[in-house]
Amino acid sequence: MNYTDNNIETSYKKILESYLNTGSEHVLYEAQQFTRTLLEHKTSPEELVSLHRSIMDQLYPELPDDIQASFDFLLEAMMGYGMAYREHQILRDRQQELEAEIDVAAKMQQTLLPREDVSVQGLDIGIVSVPAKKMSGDYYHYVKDQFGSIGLAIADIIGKGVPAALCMSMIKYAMDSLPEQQLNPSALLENLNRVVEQNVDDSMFVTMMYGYYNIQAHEFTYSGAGHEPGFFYHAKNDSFEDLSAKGLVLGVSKKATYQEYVKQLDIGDMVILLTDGVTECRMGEEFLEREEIVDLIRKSMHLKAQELAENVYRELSKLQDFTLRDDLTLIILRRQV
Amino acid sequence: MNYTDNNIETSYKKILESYLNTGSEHVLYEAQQFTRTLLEHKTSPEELVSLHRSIMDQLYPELPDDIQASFDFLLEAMMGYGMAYREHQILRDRQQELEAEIDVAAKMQQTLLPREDVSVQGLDIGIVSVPAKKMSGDYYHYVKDQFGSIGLAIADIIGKGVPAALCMSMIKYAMDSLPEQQLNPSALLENLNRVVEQNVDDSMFVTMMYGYYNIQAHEFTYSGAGHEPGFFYHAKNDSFEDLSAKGLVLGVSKKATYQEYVKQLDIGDMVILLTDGVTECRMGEEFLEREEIVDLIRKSMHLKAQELAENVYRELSKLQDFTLRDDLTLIILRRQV
Amino acid sequence: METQSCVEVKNEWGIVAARQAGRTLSKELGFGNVDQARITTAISELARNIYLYAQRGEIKIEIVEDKGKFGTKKGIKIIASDLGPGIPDLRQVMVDGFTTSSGLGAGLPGVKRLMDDFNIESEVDKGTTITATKWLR
Amino acid sequence: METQSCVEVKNEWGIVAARQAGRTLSKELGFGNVDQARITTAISELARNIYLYAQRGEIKIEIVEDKGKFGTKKGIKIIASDLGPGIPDLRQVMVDGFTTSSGLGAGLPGVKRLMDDFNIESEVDKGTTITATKWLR
Ligand SMILES: [Mn+2]
Ligand SMILES: [Mn+2]
Ligand SMILES: [Mn+2]
Ligand SMILES: [Mn+2]
Repeated sequence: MNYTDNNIETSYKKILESYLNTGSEHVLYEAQQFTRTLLEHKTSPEELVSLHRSIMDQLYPELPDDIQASFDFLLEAMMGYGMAYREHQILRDRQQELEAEIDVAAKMQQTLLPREDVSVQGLDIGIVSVPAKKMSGDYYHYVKDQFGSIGLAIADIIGKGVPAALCMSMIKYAMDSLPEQQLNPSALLENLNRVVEQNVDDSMFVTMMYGYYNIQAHEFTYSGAGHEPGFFYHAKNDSFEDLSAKGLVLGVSKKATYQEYVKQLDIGDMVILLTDGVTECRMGEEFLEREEIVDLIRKSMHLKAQELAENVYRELSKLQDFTLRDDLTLIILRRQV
Repeated sequence: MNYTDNNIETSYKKILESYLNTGSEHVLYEAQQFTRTLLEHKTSPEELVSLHRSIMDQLYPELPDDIQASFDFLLEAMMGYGMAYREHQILRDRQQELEAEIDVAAKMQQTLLPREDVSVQGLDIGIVSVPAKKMSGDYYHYVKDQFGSIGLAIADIIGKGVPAALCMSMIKYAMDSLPEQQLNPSALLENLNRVVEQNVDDSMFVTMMYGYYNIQAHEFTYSGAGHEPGFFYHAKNDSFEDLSAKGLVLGVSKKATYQEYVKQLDIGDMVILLTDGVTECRMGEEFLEREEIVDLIRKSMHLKAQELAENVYRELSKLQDFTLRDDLTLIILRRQV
Repeated sequence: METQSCVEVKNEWGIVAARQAGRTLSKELGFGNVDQARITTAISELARNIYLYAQRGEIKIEIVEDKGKFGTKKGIKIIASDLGPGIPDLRQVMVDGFTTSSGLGAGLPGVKRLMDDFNIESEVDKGTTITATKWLR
Repeated sequence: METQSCVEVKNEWGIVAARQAGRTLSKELGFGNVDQARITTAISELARNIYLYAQRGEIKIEIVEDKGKFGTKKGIKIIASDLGPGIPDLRQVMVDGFTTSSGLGAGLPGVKRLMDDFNIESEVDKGTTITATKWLR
């Protein structure tokens, strides 16, 4: 079924006539397929009305004047839809362009995240980070030091999409240019706080948790700047507790200071860092409870950290009808030996 | 004229009936106003057809079966437009959201440009920089040194919109973190070239011209990295010449080096730097010639540099039907005394 | 009145049969002509997806009741299922926009908009089941 | 046949009179019913803009000819002018999109799309003149 401009009229006449004769569902199906063609030809809805009117004129030369006039009237009333339809086409072109642009920008943004998989002796690590839209306002970063231990950052820019992405790129360049104390959580946050305070719009804030995992002592030292608490899993008594840290959000006050906390990990213990996109997962009107997140974690806890993280993400995504309301980042560290 | 859901049918009946009685233009005007209301109520075009059919049923209880069936058919054919119409609403909401986001990002981007107006003793300076879309891939920057002389950068990121803006923010942080040789054009470009080469996607390039205006010697020293040539105006013989500099685009080769050029300015002489958004201004199928730019400059040359720059921009914008194809930046330096 | 029907879809005739079943049932239940056309279009799109992407499958259409606080509401429920290749990335197909650009502008988000409730389950290499309901107002 | 008409717009009657003049002229010139409706809608929008933003102004409608390589083409030209406040940022009003979101979806970009040629001149505090032409095919 392929229509050209010339035979659109003929085809419409044939289909309409056949419908008037048979009233069959098959013809109505054909009519909808025909509309696909009209849409491909960018035919406006008022043109469809006009087409209908002229075919009715041909089929019923005796059509009463009033009926004809009623079609004229319908055509006039349809004009507004025609304008909306043409606006739609323009909007779609522009949107396609915008989306293509944001695709490129999102790809650039991906290069700001760590490139290689983390592999640290004796640690099982899993990371999932998914933007709600194409560009993310969540950020994570890790760096291994000369002893094989790692420093780990997780951050959430308040705001989403393009502005958050611009802000995230600033955080990344700022972290890169910080001197060597990168692995000291409280000093790092204090430094970063000054940078954000100076450079970022007052309406924009960043929450962050930064931790250092000492591979010899199996100690996790961390500080937080208003960031969503994570979880700590005790393998011995099979229990979860919140992993929280007091501290002001980055960018609010020049002189904020940050406290350090320490957790000792036994074999099988886990540190779970996350952004509020995980905990504020919403289903309809209700938020998920933190306990429900724990349940999701328990369900896949027998798996490797990466699979565990991915399973939790998949479940959360499904619960939300595949539409994330917020960027979501989940990092799992498990002591293996 | 205000319609509620309940009286839409009554109103349509009244208007249609009045049209069938009088055939007057005034009623058709009313019909279009009525459509506005339907659109505000998000009434779909197939609903309009259904409304029309049911009113015709009421007005003509004796309507032949075939005519009625023809309306059913039209309704079915209109379904595709209904779906496009609903898609349009969703698209518009999403676009509105995207545009709002980009507005915020564009505001953030503006903070990357110099905040104060330049004011340099003995120099008349004018700057216009307008993005083609909301976010710009053009960049300019100036800094005054301890002698009151200024360093001046103009750059064009190949690419537009969001990705170019992300790249531009990197250029800005990179320039900020360069050490003190900021005022030496060739060294500055060589440094910047390394940063771009390392950090930016291979598909992205940056052209730049960097110049240093020595306020004592009235010498303009500059280097260029594949950037669109500017103009130099000799007041003495009232002539324009190209201001060009050989040099590889930033980000292509690690080892690019840049040559320095020097221009001596007499009173009334001008240095004009620009991006290709100025010279590649397109009218329909034709590009503007560089001589035509010169003509535009001549037309407003009697004015202060800022007004001169603004006038040239206004003319170019009008020539292009107020739709810029590319970001446009124009910087004018004129020696006053 | 039949309260249920099941149509096998493996060619365009199956699509038409499913449409017919949906139109008849929705008319009987008392839906207006616009809603009839919407339900039929939704069925048409789902059946067409089966035909195009899974080659064969079935469309079940049934009348359903929901006893709520404010009385019982009736509706029509479409269940489209196939054992085809499944959809690897549900999130992507459910994103509104120009996946549907040319053509009827339908696709799954379009179907979702035509109906009141919509649910999709899909597993790669196992198949897809889509359930969509429209309530009588 | 009249080849020109000029209507003063200062109330809704003026809008209707301008529409009527445009419809008559475009019908006489041989435009089809869809194009007649488009020309009329464009006139309606321009007249409405005058009425809403400049209080008063005029709409001139004339038949024009263009002698090109491939023979002479005829068209209808609308000139809408007012001495109102003018438009400070032409670039902004000509941007497509949701300036036109609710309502008829017209605005100036909508008018531009209804016609073949479109030109706008505006000066703040001096007024606005919009010229738009549609050619007979
Ligand atoms: Mn965020
Ligand atoms: Mn968040
Ligand atoms: Mn550019
Ligand atoms: Mn450019």
